Amino acid sequence: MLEQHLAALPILLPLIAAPIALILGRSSFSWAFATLISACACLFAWQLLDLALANGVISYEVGGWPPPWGIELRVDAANAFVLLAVSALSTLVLLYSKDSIEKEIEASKHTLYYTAHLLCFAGLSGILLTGDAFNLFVFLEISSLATYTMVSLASDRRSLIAAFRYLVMGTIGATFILIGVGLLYMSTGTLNMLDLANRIDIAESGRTINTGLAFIMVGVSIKLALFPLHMWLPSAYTYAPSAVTAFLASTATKVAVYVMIRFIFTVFGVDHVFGSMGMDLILMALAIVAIFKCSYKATVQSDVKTVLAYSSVAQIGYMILGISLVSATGLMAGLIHIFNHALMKGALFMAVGAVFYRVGSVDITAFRGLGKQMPLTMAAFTIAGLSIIGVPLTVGFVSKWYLVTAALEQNQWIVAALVLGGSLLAVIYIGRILEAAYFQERPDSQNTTEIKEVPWLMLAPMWALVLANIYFGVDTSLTTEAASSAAEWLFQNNEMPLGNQAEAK
Amino acid sequence: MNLWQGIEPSQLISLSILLPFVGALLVIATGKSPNLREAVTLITAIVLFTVVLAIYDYISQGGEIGLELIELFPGLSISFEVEPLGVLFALVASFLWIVTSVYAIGYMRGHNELNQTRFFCCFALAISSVMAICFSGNLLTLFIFYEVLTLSTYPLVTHAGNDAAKKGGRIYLGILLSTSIAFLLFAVMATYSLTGTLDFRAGGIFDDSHNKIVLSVLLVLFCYGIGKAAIMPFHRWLPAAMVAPTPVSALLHAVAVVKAGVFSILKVMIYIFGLDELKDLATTDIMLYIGVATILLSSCIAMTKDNLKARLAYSTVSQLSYIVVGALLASSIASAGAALHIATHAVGKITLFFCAGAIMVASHKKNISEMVGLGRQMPITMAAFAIGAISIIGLPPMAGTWSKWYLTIGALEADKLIVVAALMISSLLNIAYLLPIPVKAFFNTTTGEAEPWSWSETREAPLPMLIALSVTSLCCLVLFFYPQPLIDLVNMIPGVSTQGEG
Amino acid sequence: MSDFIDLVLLAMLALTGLRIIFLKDLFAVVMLFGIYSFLTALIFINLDAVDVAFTEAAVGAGISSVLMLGTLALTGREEKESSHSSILPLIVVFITGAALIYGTLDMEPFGNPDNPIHKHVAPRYIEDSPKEIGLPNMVTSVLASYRGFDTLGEVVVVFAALIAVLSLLGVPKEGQEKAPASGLKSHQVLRVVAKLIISPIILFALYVQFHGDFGPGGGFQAGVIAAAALILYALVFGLPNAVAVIGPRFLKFMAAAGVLLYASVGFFSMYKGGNFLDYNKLAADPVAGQHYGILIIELGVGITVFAVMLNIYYAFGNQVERSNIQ
Amino acid sequence: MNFILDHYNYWIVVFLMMTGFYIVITANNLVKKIVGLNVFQTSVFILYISEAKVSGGTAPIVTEGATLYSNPLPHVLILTAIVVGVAVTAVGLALIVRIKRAYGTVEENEFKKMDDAI
Repeated sequence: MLEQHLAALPILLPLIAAPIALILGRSSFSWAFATLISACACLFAWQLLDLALANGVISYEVGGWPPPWGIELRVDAANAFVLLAVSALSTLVLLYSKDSIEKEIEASKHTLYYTAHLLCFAGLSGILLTGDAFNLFVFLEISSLATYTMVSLASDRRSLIAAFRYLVMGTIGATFILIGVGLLYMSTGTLNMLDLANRIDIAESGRTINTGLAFIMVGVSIKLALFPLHMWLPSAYTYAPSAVTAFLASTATKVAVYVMIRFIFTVFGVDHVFGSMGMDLILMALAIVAIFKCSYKATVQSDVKTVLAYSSVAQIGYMILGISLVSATGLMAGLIHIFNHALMKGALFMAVGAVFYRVGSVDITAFRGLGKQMPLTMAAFTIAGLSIIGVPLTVGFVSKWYLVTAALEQNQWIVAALVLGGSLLAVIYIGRILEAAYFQERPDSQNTTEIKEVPWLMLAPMWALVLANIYFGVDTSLTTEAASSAAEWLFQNNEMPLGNQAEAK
Repeated sequence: MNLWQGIEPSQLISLSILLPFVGALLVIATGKSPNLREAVTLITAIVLFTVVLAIYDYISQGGEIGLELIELFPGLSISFEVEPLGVLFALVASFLWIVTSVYAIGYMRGHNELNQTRFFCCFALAISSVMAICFSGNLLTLFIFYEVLTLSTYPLVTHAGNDAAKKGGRIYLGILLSTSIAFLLFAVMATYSLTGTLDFRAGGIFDDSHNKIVLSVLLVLFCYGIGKAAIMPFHRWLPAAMVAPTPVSALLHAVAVVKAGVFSILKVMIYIFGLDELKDLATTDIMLYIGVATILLSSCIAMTKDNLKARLAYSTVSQLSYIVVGALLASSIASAGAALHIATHAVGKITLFFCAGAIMVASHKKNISEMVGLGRQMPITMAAFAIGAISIIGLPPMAGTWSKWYLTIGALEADKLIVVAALMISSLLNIAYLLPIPVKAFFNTTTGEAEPWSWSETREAPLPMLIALSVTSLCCLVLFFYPQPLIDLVNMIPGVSTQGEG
Repeated sequence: MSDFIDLVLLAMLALTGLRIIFLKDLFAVVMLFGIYSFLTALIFINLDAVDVAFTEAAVGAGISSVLMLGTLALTGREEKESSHSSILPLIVVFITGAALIYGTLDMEPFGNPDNPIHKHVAPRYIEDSPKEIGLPNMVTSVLASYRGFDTLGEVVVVFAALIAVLSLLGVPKEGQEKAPASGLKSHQVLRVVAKLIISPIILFALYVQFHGDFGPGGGFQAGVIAAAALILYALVFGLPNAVAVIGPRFLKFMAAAGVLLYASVGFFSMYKGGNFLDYNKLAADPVAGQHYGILIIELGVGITVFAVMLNIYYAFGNQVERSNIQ
Repeated sequence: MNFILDHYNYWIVVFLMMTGFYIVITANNLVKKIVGLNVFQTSVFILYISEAKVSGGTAPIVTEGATLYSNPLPHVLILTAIVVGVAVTAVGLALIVRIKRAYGTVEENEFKKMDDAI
């Protein structure tokens, strides 16, 4: 029975758990429940990935209606891979939240926080697994609404503005996607992504379809914070509660990147988007500007969360760059970076949240002398920071390796050089923080004895991610296998049959 | 070495890397009791040396050792392979680690340094990565441990924790990390995408089918990417790193770290480009002359420095370029000279640094101008200094003679008279900035000017330090009279020979 | 004729939209938006989309406007003069619009039955759904069965909105003392009319709920209408009185229960060996199974939507009352 | 001429959309921004419903004698989208209420000055 419904469970579990968590009411109950559910979903995601790697595609017809009439969940290596990262991060962040949230959110809202987290997780899983363009929009809105809620839960009033901006931008993005889907539907008569891919007829209604493509790309770009549409991200990440930032930074934008990959490769076809529309050049230019502009901005911020937020925008640039290289290796580099960046940023934001937990501020001055007072937290920050820089034996190096390989493969020597040049800026912005932590003395005014290590429930998930950073930096077989077979699937998906369409007719 | 006979040869490699690593962990574990901690350090160092000797034994009998660890990327693993050049470097590094450990114990105690556990731990980690660099079987492995070495020595450079140390550390990490990421990694990956392999192969992995211009660019990238070789203008980190405690400067910034740099360059030239291919590249000569310029310029800078460690640092920059030049001459004799210079310069320079540290501990003097007449009070130290200086200059009967000899022959053979001239001038400059120090210390007691300090309180440095510096200065002598094992080892490197091409 | 009506309505919409841009009085802006929604609903009717028209009228012109007015009561009704230039936005809008117009150039003629949109997926809904599902209202069939997963998502979106509003605004406390200013005590006529009208509205909601299978309507519209009845009650008799009838805590449970009711149908069909939300498996006869399934999930939708809409209104109303007291 | 007759509907809808979009990006008052968002979305709904129209058809409810029905699928999608729209509106308005309480204003340029904007 579980086997049969495996594709639906990662969506359904958190979806159903959300109202139950609300009913449970007590903060600790709903925390334990949410964590348990998320862990189960993670387990299922793992099995799904296994299954997808072994069998290729798993199609699940919701309501028993065959696609394109019903809604199809479609699992392949690509989305199972991202789903695994999302569900693992969700579980770890939930573990971490218990103490972190107690400090940052008032007690009466804890249950609402966990409910919102579950909703967000359900939405993200839905976006990943669905094979239906409109269904994707619905899940996008579920996750977005939950995200706005979580961002606004912080006690800092600026979080309200950040959430409102995010809401306006996010809704514009979603509406753009809605327009794009409408145009596609209009010229094909279907909403199923695979069916869309088969029925898109450029010769017949090219202008409508290209406009649809443009609107979807712009809408998704807002959601994934592609430069210059990233303006909502730094403030949202800075003012949201730490646990929320850790979750969003490592999952939400990644899922949006996946959506972009999905539309480019599955729906429109890489030949059309990159070949005849030339979008690879646009994406590449934007990605490179994002890498440098935002890395630079990260080096001049004083709030560490803002530093990391800008770094996120830059890192998204790397993912998009991978996609824009139009090769299986490039796509694979992008996918691997989705997974790896989740590990790094999750750990980094958790460490920053731990600092906030003890010190009450995340300004760079608050990090002074923490190397002594919070050695474990800062060690975690250091390792994850090195990973962002791309030091060997961390996941960051693996990502960078594949990205540069892909660029060289395409004879894009300058791009390869720029990728490596971008990591130099990472040296600066991570280095500044580390220097403050290890080589500057704590100002005397603050009572230094009070600052000690955070509770183990915050340290454990943080270190789990740090160890994952090292583990997947050394043993790359899982990530490489998943990402490369995912990339291959995406590149040759057109030959795949559409669900069980044949029997249905 | 009977000690390790029962062990599978390939395990010797992992043993040589793991030993210092385990040592580092043990140092942390025994951090509470200094005696135990230092005993652990010493024992680890000695055991490591025996392991390296066993490897040497095995290799000199013509055995081959290889070890494949983990497949990092499909078709690319972290792999190790023993070859003569690596053994040479490993021998030098592991032997000098023993000596330095003895020295460091005296120094750290005599100087009452803080955070000694962190010091010894990072030290052992650095040695671990040096061993891995020595035995690396491909460029990827080399690159990875090159970075690990940079990171593990960073806490050592900033050990003092004051502003100067932080500034020095920032320059150190900044230059080494940026050059390695921006140039070296790029060069490594470009090599991979061009040839599909990163293995070190006798005769190189590039051949005539590759675009010469691309290879020329790669050569420049490699030379500057390996920032540890301190070719101008990326040499600033080396003087900056002198803020570290003297044992660190001695072992790491005179031996392990900088030698890891030039070792990597030699390795790239011999096993990636291949000496034959190297001759045809347009940029070989350019880099060669930059190396020559580095030799001369940094010697000149050294003369202006009054701080003893700074002077030694610039001397190191200059001596490193000897090796780079040797490699870039692309002749088998010059390469042999370069390889030998790794060993001979190591013993010479470490002696000088030991002396500098001994002087600092004993008299708290850092500047050369204040060392006049010191020879009376610290005769052993200053005698050792003289021996080391002569070795660096390259005069018999000291070890440095051999390497300079082969380098010069190599330059002559390659018809690079400018290089020959530069080597000569540089030797003169060496004399000018090194010899006055012991000379003044011993003979120039009556300057007439009243000295604001008195030597009456100054005694020789603590015994461990004296032992250490005596041992290394002795080595300078011994290696002059018995260079044969090293020369044999060097001759085993494919394409490299002290006999010349014929 | 229908085309002409369409054109007129669209022109009126355009005028309304333009007026909104330039008006500074926010109260008028919100009113115009209500009109905009109503006109849209009319267009929907004219375009044969009765279900959508129903919903648009209830939501756009109803709930949305009420919430906006509630917000205005708290934030003031004048928009201040803005300083930033409007050239860049104009360019952005112009480019976007131009892209869309470009996209329309390849579109099939408006209303042509041979358009691809009517050819691929839709025919099955139109031809087979009466047999497969057994309901005359195809919109309900598609909504509740073929695309039942979307609708579950929709209910969850509503639920997520409740979570957001609760976490932002909180809800009025139950059993608190009646504030003297609340309600419209002086308007006796209104009170009498309201008393008369509220129960028919609830009856109508129930009708819409259960008649959705045959005519326009369904759980969503019913939920909104029922919520409107109680909102009217709260407006006339005061928020505390309404809270006393149905408390926010109970509504919270109701909202969650609605989602769970919906999902439980899906799980039951999984238990019966089908896929999630496969109503065919609910009963021996597939068509009967479809009937049961749709009935229950529509109920779930209705419950959640009612509870969420009313609770959101409570949250806003509570804010307004608090600021009035201050 | 025929081309215009066939497409004018879409063009007016595009105009409406852009009106809403313009309000969203230019409005200084947050409430007006939300109104703009709603106008924008509502216009998109009209686009969908226009797609579904079949000339001479009837509403997609089985009736005696009717053979042509308009396409029910866009109707379903828009039903969902309307609900999503009102959910977003409610959240946005709730945020505005809180912003008013925290800052005392809902004019974008005013609270921008109060905090250092990033």
